[in-house]
Amino acid sequence: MLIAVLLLFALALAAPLIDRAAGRWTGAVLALGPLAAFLIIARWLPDVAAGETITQVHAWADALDIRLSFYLDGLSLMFALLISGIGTLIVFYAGTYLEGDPRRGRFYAWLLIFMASMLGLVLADNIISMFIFWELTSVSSYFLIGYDHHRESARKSALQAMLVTGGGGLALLAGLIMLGVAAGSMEVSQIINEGEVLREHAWYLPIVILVFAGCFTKSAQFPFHFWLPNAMEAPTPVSAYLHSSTMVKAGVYLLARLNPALGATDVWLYTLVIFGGVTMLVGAYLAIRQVYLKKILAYSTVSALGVLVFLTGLSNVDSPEAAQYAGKAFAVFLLAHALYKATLFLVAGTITHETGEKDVTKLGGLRRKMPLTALAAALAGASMAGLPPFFGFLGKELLLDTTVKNPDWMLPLTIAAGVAGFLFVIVALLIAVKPFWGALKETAQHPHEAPFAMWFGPALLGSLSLLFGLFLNPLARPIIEPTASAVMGVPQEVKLALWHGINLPLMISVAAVVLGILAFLGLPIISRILKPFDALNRIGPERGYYALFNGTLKLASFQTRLLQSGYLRVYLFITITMSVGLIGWQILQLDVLPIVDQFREIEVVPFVIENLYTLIVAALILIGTFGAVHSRSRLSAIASLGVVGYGVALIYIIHGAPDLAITQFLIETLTVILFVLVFYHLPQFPRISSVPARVRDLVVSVAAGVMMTVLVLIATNLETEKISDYFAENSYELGQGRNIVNVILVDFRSMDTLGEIVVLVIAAVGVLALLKLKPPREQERKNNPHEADGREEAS
Amino acid sequence: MSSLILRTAIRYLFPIIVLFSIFLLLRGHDEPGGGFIGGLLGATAFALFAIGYSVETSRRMLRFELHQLMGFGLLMATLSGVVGLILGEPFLSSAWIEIPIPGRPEPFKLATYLFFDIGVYLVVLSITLMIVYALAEE
Amino acid sequence: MNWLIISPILLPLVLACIMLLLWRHPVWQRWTALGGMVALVGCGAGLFGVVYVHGVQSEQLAGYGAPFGITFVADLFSSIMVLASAILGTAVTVYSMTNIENRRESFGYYPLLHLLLLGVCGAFLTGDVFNLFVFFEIMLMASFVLLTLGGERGQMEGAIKYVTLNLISSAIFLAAVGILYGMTGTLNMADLSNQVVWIAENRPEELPLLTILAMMFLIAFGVKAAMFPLFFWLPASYHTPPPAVSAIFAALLTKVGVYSMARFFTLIFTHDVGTTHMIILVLAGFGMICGVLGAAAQNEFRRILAFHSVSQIGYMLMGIGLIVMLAHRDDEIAHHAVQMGLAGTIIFVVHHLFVKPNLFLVSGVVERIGGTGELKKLGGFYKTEPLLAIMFLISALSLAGIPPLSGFWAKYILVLAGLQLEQYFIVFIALLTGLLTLYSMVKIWAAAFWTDVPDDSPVHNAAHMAHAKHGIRRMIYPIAVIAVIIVLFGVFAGPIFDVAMEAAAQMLDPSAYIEAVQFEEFSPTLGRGEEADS
Amino acid sequence: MELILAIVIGALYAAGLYLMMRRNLVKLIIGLVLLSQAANLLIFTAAGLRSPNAPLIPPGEKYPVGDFADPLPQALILTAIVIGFGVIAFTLVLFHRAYQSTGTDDLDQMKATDT
Repeated sequence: MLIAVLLLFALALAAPLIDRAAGRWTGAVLALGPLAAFLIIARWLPDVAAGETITQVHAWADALDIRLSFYLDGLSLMFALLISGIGTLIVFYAGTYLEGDPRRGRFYAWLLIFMASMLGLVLADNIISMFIFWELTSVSSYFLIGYDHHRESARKSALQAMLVTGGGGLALLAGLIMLGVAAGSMEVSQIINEGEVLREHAWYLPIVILVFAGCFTKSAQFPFHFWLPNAMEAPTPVSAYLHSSTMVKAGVYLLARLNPALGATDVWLYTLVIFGGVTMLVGAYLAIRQVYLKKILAYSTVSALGVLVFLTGLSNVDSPEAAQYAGKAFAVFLLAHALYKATLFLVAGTITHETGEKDVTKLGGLRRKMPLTALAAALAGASMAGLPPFFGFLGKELLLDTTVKNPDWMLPLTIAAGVAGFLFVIVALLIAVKPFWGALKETAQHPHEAPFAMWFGPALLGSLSLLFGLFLNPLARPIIEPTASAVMGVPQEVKLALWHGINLPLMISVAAVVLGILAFLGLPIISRILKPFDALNRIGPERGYYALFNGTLKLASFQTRLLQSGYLRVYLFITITMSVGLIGWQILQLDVLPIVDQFREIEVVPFVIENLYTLIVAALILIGTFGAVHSRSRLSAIASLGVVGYGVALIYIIHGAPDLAITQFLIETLTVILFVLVFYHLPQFPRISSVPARVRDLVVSVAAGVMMTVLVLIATNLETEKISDYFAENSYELGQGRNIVNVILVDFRSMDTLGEIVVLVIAAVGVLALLKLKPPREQERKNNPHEADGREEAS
Repeated sequence: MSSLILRTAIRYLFPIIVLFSIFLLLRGHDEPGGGFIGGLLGATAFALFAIGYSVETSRRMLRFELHQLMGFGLLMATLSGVVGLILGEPFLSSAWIEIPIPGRPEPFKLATYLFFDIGVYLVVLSITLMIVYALAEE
Repeated sequence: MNWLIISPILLPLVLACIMLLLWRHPVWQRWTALGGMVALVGCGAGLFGVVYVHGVQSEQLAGYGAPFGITFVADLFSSIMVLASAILGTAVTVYSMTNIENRRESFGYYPLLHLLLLGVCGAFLTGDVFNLFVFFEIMLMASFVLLTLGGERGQMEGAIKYVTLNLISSAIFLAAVGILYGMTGTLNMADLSNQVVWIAENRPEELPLLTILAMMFLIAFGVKAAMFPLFFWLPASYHTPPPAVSAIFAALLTKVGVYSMARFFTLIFTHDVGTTHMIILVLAGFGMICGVLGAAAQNEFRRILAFHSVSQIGYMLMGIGLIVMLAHRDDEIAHHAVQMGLAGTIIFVVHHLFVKPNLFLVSGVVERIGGTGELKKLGGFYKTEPLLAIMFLISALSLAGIPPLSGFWAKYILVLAGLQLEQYFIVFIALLTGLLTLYSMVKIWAAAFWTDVPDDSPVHNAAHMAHAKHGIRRMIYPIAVIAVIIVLFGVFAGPIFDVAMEAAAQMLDPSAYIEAVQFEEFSPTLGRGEEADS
Repeated sequence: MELILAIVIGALYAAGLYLMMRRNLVKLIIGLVLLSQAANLLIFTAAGLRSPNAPLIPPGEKYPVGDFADPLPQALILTAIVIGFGVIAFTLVLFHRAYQSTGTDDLDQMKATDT
């Protein structure tokens, strides 16, 4: 299975080159890739139909429990076949659809990356590799949706899809990790047997919520459904692919996949039934409120996803019969929907491609111009509307069977399913009948029958809708049965039949079809009645998305203006406050009384006499410091600085550090000279800080000063053995010198000195560069002050 | 501005300061002093020339380009450490040759740390002058 | 061994000297610099290989034993950092040949680049606290000069903030070293580690003093690492120098801070993880969210990238902060998860060391062709420079943590460790930050790559394009090489994780580090013993 | 004795930090210089003031005689002073150039590179 996935990835990388080489045959050539993948997967169909599962493991990051392992059972087989099968037709179709577009090569690259990721997603056994593919589908769909990236709406929709599904994806990541940790394995094939453990685990609820967050966003469940219709900015082949069998079904896939492990609890059941049910109805309602072909299909997709989630939930009901029906219905509806939805999207694409018109109300009578397309549409439409003997009929029957057989909540659920069925009929008529029947309407382009590549796919898929319905047991059962088994977690025996006798579901079906046709005929009137309710959209979830989006941006710029204000003094204030806070907090944890006590014993007069020199020098330094702070003239501030520096040098002399003292004297002198040289022509200090600012800064700096004083006292108060005796003892013998400080500098710790002169070298290079290397503009202005003035521009 | 007296004084002071700076450099290992202090003092001598005459004169007095002097000094300090490496000791290990001086009981030790300190001296001398010259020309 | 462990500092130092001697020949400096960087990669690889095979290595500079002489220690983390820095340095050197104009080249750009590497590698390898200070200063000074080289007004303004805040941090660092010496009487890191254990056993009443020291080092390294709320210098300055310089800064400067923090808070300050590491964890969380929001508020290519770093530093610190759980749990799972968290930090540091600079390098190409970094005035690069677009995408998506690129693994490991340690809040923030990161990367993509070329763009000017395209290959190739590294990082995530786990194990159990250091027995006699003998 | 120096160090830190938080470039750098003086003095004091005698070995001896000051902090401070000098020299010139290119010494006017 790895080969199938890697093949598609490799093909994606080669696609731009193949596009250049193969010209108009690109679609056909590239379609061989997914076709090969289809065949590779289909090879296992007999085994899976016989109830086996296949596992393959390839090493990746085993220490992290991440493997490229694959797991093939009914569910993954079904999805893999749809992905590669429909993928083949889409690739073929797109070659013609995008004929002459210079971006086609890149388009194929993204499409094939998407296809490979999708295939990897459904085949993966390891949940983290599954997540990796999951994220790749989000990313590659961003580029597919944003194909027409010169349009702002396309960019916006792509971003929206990515943020919504990406956000859910991150929740899912946390959920999957917790799932893996809780189940003790990262492999789906193990996890599905750990249902007992998981349901008892303390993390069960968080896991379920996080998985829901991931799946509902990906599968466009209400209230996250809004990104899906917006994603119709994509070229039609992409829409057909993403929304019939792939991207949006990923969430459904994962829910079904984890159904045996996480299901059978109230929270699982009710959440899925409620969200699925609401989505089913909201989607279908919104679908009939649209006029653009692809928007109608998009909302009907939302609705269909709702149905699938609804059925996943119902497969956990107490009534075993209803649960079994739900599993079967899930499998059948999944397949039926994929077939008819892909067809209808492609038909919609063909219509728009040929006529240049997207608005369904402005289309009509195309059946004569495009008979094959019309036929494909009719087949798929019939399946969608649920007419016998089409496969879609079975899907709808089983859905109704499930709700009818389930004793709890029978009435509301059945009504919901029935209403959804009724709305589906309208949608099917809108897409499959409205553009083709009635009088031919004038359109921007003169329509012709589509080229072979563009009618072949829809026609094939449409026919399959019929064939599967006609040959239920030989054709559909081998795949439906294992799929239902995988969803239920236990092997199922599935018998499929169109005719169940005259029962409630059938009657509801018939009613839905009849009412649907009537409503379709009266649609203009109904639309007028429903129009006022469109205002509700304004308070819909999409508004929430934008509110959140813009709110985040506002918050971002607010906090950034607050923190990164541009005022250095604020930065310093925060930094110093932070330091005083953290260090001071720890000091306050200490018992500093012993230190204070020690100083209480000091007698003033002997102390002063003993430390007279130090005291005098200290006073000198303090005066200098005060002068530096308080002085209003630059020169006296610099002089005060000199006083401080010389004072420090005196301290070094008093305390036995002649080398330090000499160095300090020299450096201080040099520093003062540099100060005078550099700041000679600056203005006087104005007092520009406000009084509160000064008081605030003073408080913080004094606190910092006190803190440092305490720290020094603490450090000097400790009795510690120091390493320095070593230097004294070995200075002459090992270091050959009698000045121990110098021996440390050039021998014991010569690396420090080497580093020190490197700093000096860099500083000198820096000074030179600063003074000699000025931006060309400034240099020019300096050379000819008059000419350059006018040319100065803001950089 | 630069009077004749100043210039004359500088002419006489210059060799004295330079010699004294080298003296400080060499005795640094045993008494207060060393490459850094010596280098600063050496730079003062040349800086005086820049004040009394001009930066150009001072540069000419130096004969070497400052970058090269700086690079050479740093290289010298570094290579004095490499000697240890070549002898199979760790980087910066000191090594020396003893040169017997007739008439003195102790031989003169030509040690790597001397070259290290000379390197420091050259670097300090050149970077100080580089900064001073650049500012003076500004 | 003598040569190998010292080579990452010796090589740049000697080459910098040679380049100073070649001051008037910038073109020769170029090739010297490139040769030096390539050789440095070789040294780094050799060092990594030796450490990987034979374990932690050390060297006592000047031949004096620890704790008296200066120790150089290479463990897995430090040798990985040296190797990664050297690879990036090589890429940036090639890129600089086109990106750095002649006027900058002739004022010592290449020697400065090497001296920056010298400071960085020295900081990775030294095992002495004061020596670390010295290497920090070398790195800082080199970065000051590289930041201001060229003298543009923006550079000056950014540099004032950068210099001032970093000097504050240096002053705190120096004070911390002074107090550390006063309290413990030693400067050697391995010796300090022993001392902390000794104090905990014999004089537990002095442990709070160590916590105070830990806070001082936390602040000092926090500023260098651009930890929340000490990061202001970074967004103010990173976008002002030429992109090559931005790139090398983004790669190395903050990493040294993070590295030092990781080193100190695993080797030395482990006496009260409940306090110290909790603070790190909280600040990491704030950093993540503030940084990414800051990036979302920016509208210029490099400003977005710069602000982003703050949030990624948060991720790196998260792995260190997770050690806090050792104060509450002592089971095997917790120990394994803590190790994994630290491995996550290591992987994140290395990942970021390639990805962020690569984005800066892309921004340089975009600015060169588009004439500006402002997103509003850019466009059309997807169409005109598809290869550049792909390389941007690889880096940007990796930064946003999209699998299977490097960033995903770093994030995944941290999230996994965080969940196992039941630190849900920080995990939530980490994931949310990932989404916002994705947003701001996509924002750059949509504006600079997807939109049409604006009408007033200099792209329409043939003369400008001829100039911009001249030598642009030397800018593209390094980007491509790093992009390949990022992809390979994802492909070989397994082995990389194994190495990172081993590196984390070395850090969490410092005995290997301490054993590698060659201590010297010494009991002070000051010649009195000899006198007594005679 | 340590008490006196500890107070001096505290005062230097306080003054340095206060000056840095002003709006004026020159004050900023004066503050920086005070800060580095304070840090040097802090190392000197925190290491302990053992003796007023310099750590020198008298000629003819192999070890220092009697009490002597701790040589290691002196070596560290020497390195720190020199590094500090390099940094201050560079910073001075940087501020000078910043003044030239912005035309003001008011730090509040230099916020173009932030948000």
